[in-house]
Amino acid sequence: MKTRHLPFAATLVIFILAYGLCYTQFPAMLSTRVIGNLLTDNAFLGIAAVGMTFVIISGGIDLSIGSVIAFTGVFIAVMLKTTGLHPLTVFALVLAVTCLFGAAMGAVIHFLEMPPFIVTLAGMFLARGLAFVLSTDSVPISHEFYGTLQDIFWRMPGKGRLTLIGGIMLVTVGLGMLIAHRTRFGANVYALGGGQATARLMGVPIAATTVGIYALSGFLAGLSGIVFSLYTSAGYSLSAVGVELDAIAAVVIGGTLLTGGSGYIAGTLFGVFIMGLIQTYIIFDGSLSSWWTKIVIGLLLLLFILLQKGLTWASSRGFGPAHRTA
Amino acid sequence: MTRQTSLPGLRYAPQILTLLVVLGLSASLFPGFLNVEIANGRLYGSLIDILNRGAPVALLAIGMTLVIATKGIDLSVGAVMAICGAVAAATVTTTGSALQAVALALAVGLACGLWNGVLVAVAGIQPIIATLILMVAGRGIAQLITEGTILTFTNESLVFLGSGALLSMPTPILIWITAAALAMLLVRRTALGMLIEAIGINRRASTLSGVNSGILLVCVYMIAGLCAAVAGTIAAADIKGADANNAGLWLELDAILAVVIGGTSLLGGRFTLLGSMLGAMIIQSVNTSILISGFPPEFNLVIKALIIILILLIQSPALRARLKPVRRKQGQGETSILVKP
Amino acid sequence: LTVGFSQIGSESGWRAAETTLTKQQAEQRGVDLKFADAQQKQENQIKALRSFIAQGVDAILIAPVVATGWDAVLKEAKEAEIPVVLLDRMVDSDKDLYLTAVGSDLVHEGKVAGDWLVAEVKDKSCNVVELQGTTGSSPAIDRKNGFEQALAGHDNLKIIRSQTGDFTRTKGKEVMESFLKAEDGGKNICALYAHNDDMAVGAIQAIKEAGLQPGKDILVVSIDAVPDIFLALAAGEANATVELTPNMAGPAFDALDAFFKDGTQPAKFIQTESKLYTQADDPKKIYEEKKGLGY
Amino acid sequence: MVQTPTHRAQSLEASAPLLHGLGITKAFPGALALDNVDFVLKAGEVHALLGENGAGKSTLIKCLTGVHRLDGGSILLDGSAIAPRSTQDAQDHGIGTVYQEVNLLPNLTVAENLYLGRQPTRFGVVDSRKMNRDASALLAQYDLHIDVTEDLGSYSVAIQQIIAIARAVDLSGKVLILDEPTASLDAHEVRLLFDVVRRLKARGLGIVFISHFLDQVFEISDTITVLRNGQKVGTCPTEGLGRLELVAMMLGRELEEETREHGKVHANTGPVQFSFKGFGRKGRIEPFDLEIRKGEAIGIAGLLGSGRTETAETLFGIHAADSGKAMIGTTEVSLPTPRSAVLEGFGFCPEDRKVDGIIADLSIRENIILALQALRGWTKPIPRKEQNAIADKYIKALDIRTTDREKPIGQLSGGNQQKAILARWLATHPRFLILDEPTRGIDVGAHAEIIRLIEELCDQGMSLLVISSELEELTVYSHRIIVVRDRKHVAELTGKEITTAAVVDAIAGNQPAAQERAQ
Ligand SMILES: Nc1ncnc2c1ncn2[C@@H]1O[C@H](COP(=O)(O)OP(=O)(O)OP(=O)(O)O)[C@@H](O)[C@H]1O
Ligand SMILES: Nc1ncnc2c1ncn2[C@@H]1O[C@H](COP(=O)(O)OP(=O)(O)OP(=O)(O)O)[C@@H](O)[C@H]1O
Ligand SMILES: [Mg+2]
Ligand SMILES: [Mg+2]
Repeated sequence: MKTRHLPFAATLVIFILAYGLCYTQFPAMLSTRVIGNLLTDNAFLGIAAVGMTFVIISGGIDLSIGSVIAFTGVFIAVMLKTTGLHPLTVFALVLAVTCLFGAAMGAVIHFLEMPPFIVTLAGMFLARGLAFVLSTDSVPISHEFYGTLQDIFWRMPGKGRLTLIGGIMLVTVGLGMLIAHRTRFGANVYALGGGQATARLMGVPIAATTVGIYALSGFLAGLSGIVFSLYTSAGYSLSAVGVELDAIAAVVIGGTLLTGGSGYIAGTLFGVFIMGLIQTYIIFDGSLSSWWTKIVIGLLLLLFILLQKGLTWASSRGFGPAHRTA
Repeated sequence: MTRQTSLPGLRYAPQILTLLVVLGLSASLFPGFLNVEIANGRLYGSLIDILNRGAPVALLAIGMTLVIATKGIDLSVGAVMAICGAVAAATVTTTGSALQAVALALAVGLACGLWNGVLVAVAGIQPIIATLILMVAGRGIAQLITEGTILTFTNESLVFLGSGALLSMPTPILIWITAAALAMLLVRRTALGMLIEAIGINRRASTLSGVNSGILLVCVYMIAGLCAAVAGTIAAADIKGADANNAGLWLELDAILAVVIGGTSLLGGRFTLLGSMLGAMIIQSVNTSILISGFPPEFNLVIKALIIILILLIQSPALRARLKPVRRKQGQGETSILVKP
Repeated sequence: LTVGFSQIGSESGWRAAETTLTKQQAEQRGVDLKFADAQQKQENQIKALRSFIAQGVDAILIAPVVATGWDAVLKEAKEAEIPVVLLDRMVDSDKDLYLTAVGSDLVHEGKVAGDWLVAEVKDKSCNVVELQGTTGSSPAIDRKNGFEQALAGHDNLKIIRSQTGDFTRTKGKEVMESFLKAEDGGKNICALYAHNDDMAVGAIQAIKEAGLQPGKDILVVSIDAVPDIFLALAAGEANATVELTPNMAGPAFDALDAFFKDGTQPAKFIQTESKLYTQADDPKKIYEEKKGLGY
Repeated sequence: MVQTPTHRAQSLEASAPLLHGLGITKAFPGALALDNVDFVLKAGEVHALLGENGAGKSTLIKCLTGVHRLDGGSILLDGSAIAPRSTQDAQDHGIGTVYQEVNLLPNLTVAENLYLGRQPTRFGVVDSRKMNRDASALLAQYDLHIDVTEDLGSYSVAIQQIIAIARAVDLSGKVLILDEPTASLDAHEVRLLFDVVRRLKARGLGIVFISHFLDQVFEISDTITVLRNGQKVGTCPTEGLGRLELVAMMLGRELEEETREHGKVHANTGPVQFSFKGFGRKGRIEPFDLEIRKGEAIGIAGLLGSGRTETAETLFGIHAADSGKAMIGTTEVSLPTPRSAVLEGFGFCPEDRKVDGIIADLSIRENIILALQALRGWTKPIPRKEQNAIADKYIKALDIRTTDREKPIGQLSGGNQQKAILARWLATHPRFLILDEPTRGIDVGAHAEIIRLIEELCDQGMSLLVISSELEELTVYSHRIIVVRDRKHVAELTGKEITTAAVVDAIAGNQPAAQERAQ
């Protein structure tokens, strides 16, 4: 195994161990129901986190995704209510909008040399603000096409369901892996994260790549918003608050370095699963007060990150002479 | 990166200009905006409100500036505010001593900073994640102390910190200005400032030069914790109660914004506390102006976002370079090739 | 009996009291309560419901954070034959999908507050400022609507400023300060309507600091009836509050007990009383009663 | 324009230029880096670009390849004007470049580095198998057989340098530019590189070669252009040009010829000041014994990756020793961190100045006083006046070329950065100074100065440990040379034994040359 695979392997090992531990305490955790829930309930987070992985690998950050998810939901709901457009048309429209929104942020980041943290923070305010302007009330979606989509699922043995949105997440992760590891764009993303100045000297098209990365993240946030609206059949301007932080945590637990340049999309998937597992465990336990819930989530997060670091560190020592740490 | 040789006044020109524009805009929308008078033995007016309401963000921005200078970030300051407010309220209701309450709150703030600093400097966890942990758990801890309620208190001395006035100047204003002045003295009259900048730009090289970067990092996070503790105490004193759920909620973002608007780069290194204070005041002016403008609240965020974007555009060196082709020779575009890691 | 309870979060004292009371009620009845805090997020509530179903609880209580978006998961609960009881807020799903809803009518609360104000000022002209709840939240929308309904047709009452105070004391105080500045030092304001008591308490401080007398120079009416507002009522600094009882779980457990005993179908909406309290109601005593409830 | 010492310059203009820079001008804030420089590269020639540190060589390259925007002048390729706006642009024009300091991405695999932006694809998907095969084949031409699917960062600077060269060569259809490619290569690798360069030259490429090693310049180049202070001094054919004449062109003055005896005749017999017993760290360097006398200069020689840097890093507490003990005089000390070493009076100029040395955004002044300030502690700031005095003193003493001391150090040329780091340590007046490759990337003039400085420091009683790949230089100032091989200290040469040949033998492991240590 290569050193670069270590963080991912560590995440995988931790997930399996943690799941095993949960199982010994609550045998019901191993039902297909819980597995199906893990996929369905975290679908929107998983999709958004894939976009976040690209951004973070490139050395940036995107704080706007939670707001974009909310905006997407409200946009879809309002459009379906006020116009006679078919949901698919609206989906295409909203994806175009969020993709452009991301691209615009990328352009500002690159051409005006502004830090991504701040640009996407402004994007975060803007997207949620626009959602408010569209509608402060939560708008239900009652189009029958939504019912059709929601009824697509594969019933696993044991009553668990693999739903459409769970499937969309898995496909997104698959495509994300393909783009990250098997395209020139993907290589350029890693190059950017390895050092922008160097990447420039090596002839990487910095502008196009930066804009592309944030456009992709915007697109996936839009897709995540669509999935979220399928999940809740509504658009609500206050939904998905703080999803960006969950996504960042998932990406980091998945073994991607926030400094950029290294990470795996597949790791992010398991990072999302670990986040989902923490929540499921807390709910199964059911004895924690509101505040202990927060504290325990924080501590488990810390535990996973330390474990991840520890495992990576311990096994990298087994790999011959010290590697340069840049 | 502003050259140090340029005039200090010129250095803050973009920030001062922005502040004046925001204030001017509000004044034109609302004529009484600039009036300041004395009522009830204290200064009274929208400008005073800005200074007063801006206290928490200004205080947080002091610590945040130093943290950002080390190439870090502290997302937990909002939660630390809540914890320290809760500690102060709980102490004052049980012991009745404001002094004890404040002392304990500050100690807890330092402890929170220590925790963050150890995670960052010793455990080597990236700052954004290390402090995210306390951001999530901290509010829980605060609620644990208050048990989810708003812990109200009536102790006059403690309340004085939030809504009292000294020489007709509201106390929060005096506190944040004093804190900022002390911080500036601390970093610029000692070598702390330069060492912080050094580890922010190249921690490895600084360590190799004998700088005790680990301890320094921990200290910086502790300063951030201390500032958050002061802010938290003021916020609790202001409403005579510790609101664990909402005190300092999302204020970390405002503080970061203040630092960036003030001219400190998120990439670490050169920092300016004075700039951050101006940044905090700019943000508070925007907030106060929105409140006083009378727009429906659903537009608040859009307006704020647009103003922020505008401010950042005004301050973007790249844009300025692009707009002034004559001076492009001296543009900073290319320097990044050498300067960036 | 194992019951799952999905609470929105702990964003306010009122919410904490509701949690405390629910736990108390469960304990009294020997119910094993699985508590899940959603940290203000609908997605977490949906996750919690799904986990409850996977775990096979006997019944589910939920205080939904928002009205929309529950169809799918409620259907799942129905398929799994787990009765669901809604607490304190409604959902706009099909009524078949849940057993019953216990709560107050948010619009009605606003209306009670408005009616009181209308009666109080009689024919005098009165400029009202409004402190809204969190933008987009259903209490903010409904309480605003109800209040406006009560004011309709009374042209002497006018809402001149309305901003969000995010349901918090700090923001309530800050926004009130700006209202006072904007309206001639407050001389232009005759009454304040706050969507919850916390904002009212913050605003009262602002009014005092501006040198005015809350409760006299500016009338204060708000909603929730948390203990602290009774202190203000007692001090003559607030004028009226509309109670939203935090004991939603009592009626809910009653309904569940009846349902499990002999399949009695309860009414689809069990409305709690929206009682109006004023300075005349011995606020000191009520404060003492309410103090221990975990507000 | 400028006085050209040779008269044959004109005859060179005969054949049509391949790459022609006309009146290239580039200004940085506070410095005119290039002033109206003409540069002509012909097909099939190796054109050396020479000059002191900070003369503007790298800047000229960056101007020609689209990294910097020109402030004046124009560029012709094959007679038609081009205006490359990015490196990518230049690459598309067939100009491949190796920039000074390795500029590759440590987080990508070797193969990805080689083919970034031009990966072989099938149906839009990168064909990694083919890419890896191609990469292995490409590197085999340089006698480099490594796992191309490993991260580049896990290889040493030298290997990275070869990879960078391989990439640039593979990219260049018409022009190949090499900015100090040999700075971190040893003789064998230089040979391989020159073979490749000759092959490309035969194919009709134009090659620009920048180096401070004059021997290499004379060996490989056909034409030489010399820059000084951003101005072109002249262009002339290498043949017939005298070494002294060339140095004079570069420096603008004569460098007094110094004949030096090789090796110190007398081994240093001063009192032992530092002694390390069984000092080592698992996985980095085998335990070694080392005694250093007052005023002694110890040289460390070895091949790339042999463990020289590791020795230094262990001594300085960067990777603290896990065995053995360290004594200063007669007291035992522990060196767990660099700080503890600094407090004991150690100093360390690292090999990789970009990563380990400079604090790029801080001024030259701050960089120079940094270690001294750290030593004194943050509560005792050095007064600004004293800072200025210290900085000025060393800027003058080490001849750091800068317009003012407040300039960010990142804007200095590589060689001048090296001198500033040296100044940082001299300012602390260390008792024991470790220099890892102190002359890498330093021009001839400064090179001589640094050697003189090392000798001077010894005379003042400072103990030195110097790591250098330039054996010639090492033999000049070392009282003792320790040879490192495979992370082990294997041999030691003292006094008269020190000759370049002997060191080479010891490095290669030829027993008779020096008494192998019993291990
Ligand atoms: N980005 C920059 N900003 C400001 N000044 C710069 C910048 N890059 C280079 N300079 C200045 O331009 C001059 C030429 O530098 P350059 O790097 O071209 O020198 P060089 O000839 O390559 O030297 P060396 O042999 O040390 O590599 C120097 O004085 C340097 O300080
Ligand atoms: N051929 C190689 N293959 C793989 N890794 C290598 C190779 N050579 C060196 N390295 C790695 O590079 C790291 C740096 O070694 P380094 O080159 O600094 O050693 P050195 O003896 O100081 O030589 P130099 O100072 O000339 O570079 C070593 O830790 C080693 O792991
Ligand atoms: Mg150079
Ligand atoms: Mg080395």
